[in-house]
Amino acid sequence: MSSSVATAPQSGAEQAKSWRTNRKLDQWIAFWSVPFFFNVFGLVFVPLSWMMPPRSPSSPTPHIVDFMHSHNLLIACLILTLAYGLAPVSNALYLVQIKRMSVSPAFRYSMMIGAITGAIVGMLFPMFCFGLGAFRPGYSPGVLTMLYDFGYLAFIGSLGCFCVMWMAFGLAIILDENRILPKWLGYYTVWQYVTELMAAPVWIAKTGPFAWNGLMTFWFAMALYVSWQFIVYLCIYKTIKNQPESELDNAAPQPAPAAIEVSSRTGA
Amino acid sequence: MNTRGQRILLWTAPPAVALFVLAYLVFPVFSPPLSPTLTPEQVAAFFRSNVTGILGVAILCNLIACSLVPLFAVTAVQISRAATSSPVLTYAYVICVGVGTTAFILADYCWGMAAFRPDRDPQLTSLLNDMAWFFFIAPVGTIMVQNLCFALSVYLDDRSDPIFPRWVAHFNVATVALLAPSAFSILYKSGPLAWNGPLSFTLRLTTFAVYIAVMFWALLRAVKHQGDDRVVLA
Amino acid sequence: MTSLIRNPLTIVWALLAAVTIASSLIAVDGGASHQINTTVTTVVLLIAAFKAHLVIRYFMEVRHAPVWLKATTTGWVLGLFALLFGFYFAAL
Amino acid sequence: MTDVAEGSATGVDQSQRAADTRGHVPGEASMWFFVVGDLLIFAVYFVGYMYFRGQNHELFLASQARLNVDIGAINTIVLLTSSLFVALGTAAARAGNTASGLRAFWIALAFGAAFPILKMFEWIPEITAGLTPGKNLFFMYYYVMTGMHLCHVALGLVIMCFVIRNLKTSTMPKISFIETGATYWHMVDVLWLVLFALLYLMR
Repeated sequence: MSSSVATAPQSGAEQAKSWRTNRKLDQWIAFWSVPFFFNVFGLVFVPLSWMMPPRSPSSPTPHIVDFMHSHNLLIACLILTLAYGLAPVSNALYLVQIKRMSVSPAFRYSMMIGAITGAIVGMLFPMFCFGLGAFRPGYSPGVLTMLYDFGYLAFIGSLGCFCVMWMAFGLAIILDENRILPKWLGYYTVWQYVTELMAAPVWIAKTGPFAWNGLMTFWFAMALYVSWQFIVYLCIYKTIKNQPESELDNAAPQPAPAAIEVSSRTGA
Repeated sequence: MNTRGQRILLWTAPPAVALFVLAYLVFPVFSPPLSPTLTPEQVAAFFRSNVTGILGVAILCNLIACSLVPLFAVTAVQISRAATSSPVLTYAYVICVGVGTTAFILADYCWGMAAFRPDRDPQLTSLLNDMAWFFFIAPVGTIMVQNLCFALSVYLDDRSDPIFPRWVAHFNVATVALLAPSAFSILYKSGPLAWNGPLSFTLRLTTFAVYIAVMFWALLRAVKHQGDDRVVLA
Repeated sequence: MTSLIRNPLTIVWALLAAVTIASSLIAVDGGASHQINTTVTTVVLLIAAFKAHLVIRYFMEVRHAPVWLKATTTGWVLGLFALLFGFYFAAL
Repeated sequence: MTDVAEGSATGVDQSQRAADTRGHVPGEASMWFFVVGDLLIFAVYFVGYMYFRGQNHELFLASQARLNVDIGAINTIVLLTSSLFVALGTAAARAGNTASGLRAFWIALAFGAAFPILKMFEWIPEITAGLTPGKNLFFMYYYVMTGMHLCHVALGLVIMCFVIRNLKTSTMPKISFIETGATYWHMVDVLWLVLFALLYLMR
């Protein structure tokens, strides 16, 4: 958490002035916490616990039991428990941009509710399923297999809340008339929505390309998702950077003095 | 826009807190907190002999689970008043409240479910109990970010007459440090960091209680001073 | 009415409908025994590629579009069917 | 990426100014970003299907034999006809003939709406006969691909309703919006043509 705050000066330094006086400091701190969070997320899931790439749904019970007993799952669970609060911050960044658009507040409210439900069913709950298995080695293989299934299915097969999030986000971009984010990003987000549809068969298939570790449902969807997420953050970065200072919330209440301040700042 | 609505919402907090204290005092699982080292059979026996108390508190908490939300909602309004460039902190705060509250509800469900059919396979009762403790003690990530968002909004608020005194922000940062240890209850089954240990259980609940009290006071004061000040609606 | 019939779009549609029926008949007659049948597959896939090309060119009006769009869509059709044929024949 | 974004800025004006000039991108240029992307996503599915089919020809052939080719062929004709009327309607609207454009879009909508209904006549007997997505890999591909396509059809029908409303209510219909909707609908058509060949016809 502290390192997320510590990265903030970078963005300030880029602007070649004291970061403390940057009027968009709140947005920059929130912005730079996101790469930090996603790196932690990736490190925990892949090299630390090898939860990802997903293990096979049809692996034999002894393998599942061995995996569910690995101590690293507990450490992964601990790190995520400490860091998962940053996921709402990343969603808050989208919401801020939707607020600047010419669309109804209903879009950001839908997205907000999607973000709340998504963080629980897509992150906290599956995480704890894995953690619980490792926490008490005495569970019977039946219970461990259930936790394993529950964890992976909730993690990869949680669809609806993300559907509503990306739908609201994509539609807001497409309908927006203030040109806050580029139109093609809206259409790109609709693809992202399609990847959620693609993941639905994980609830049925136990082997092959449609299982939760399959070529189509995991690898292909993941390739689309990761590139999308990356590009969205580049766009968000650009749009925060390009937001004129006169449009900022903290410039509005005192129009006259703020205008002077802004002009003196940009001059310096 | 006057602040009567905010004050009404704020004053729903004391009765809610009273109910939470009552729930805490009569909850058999907390007196003393169940040890993580119990075997599934011991846990099942415990639930069999305390059905009434556990179910009663589970029902009560099911009803009052969200009753601190108005307090957090008023906090969100006050965060959005701070002179920051965007509502990003308000949004992050609101989402965090939603996630944290849901985690608490899930904990309550798990305990209720374990007591609903106490003659279930002990393995499953024990699993429900473990899951409930996980959801109750461990997920501090959101409340930490929540308090950091609040603190940040106070620090970044450079108006001459600040909404909150600086020390409230310092206090929020301190609670982050004090709450963090309970995440480690995932790793330990005994000692101070286990879920019934002084750091994970006592410190966490005490910090939370003090935090609610301080925030209640600070919010009352902030709302009183808000007067006719414009409320930025997120 | 005559203008509708002489319209190039209608002619394209008639062609598309005709080859659709033709390819269905080829598949049902030629592949009735449900054995691997490379002739049927080749004909049917070529017809599909041709139909996709026609729809893109005429209905989607890529005919009049800039070169980059023509290249992208034609590349899609050619690349997709090349891969489909490749994987089909490689696995025989 | 930036090219596409800039293209969208000019695309709207351009389409209204000179619709028939050479080098005209139908509809909003950013919409083509979506269309090409969607074509690529489906292409990955098609190629994946062909690869896994190659692993187990017998299973795929035997499962394919249980599909209803007749409804598939009828649905192809239905979509093609719908596409034809969308294309005619777009041309009419562009030529300023709003009334006949509107009529063409109504006919297109009727044909388009027939597609999901026919699809249900196909799916429901299959599912009740036990041919569910969990039966084997062929049926998984079949339901996932036709299901995803059906979602596209549903979205296309919604877009078509908006196009009709646009033609009905405004004296100066937005040609670029009509073209955008039409492009999307034709894309749905193209995807079905390939799906039909892969799932129903090839041996």
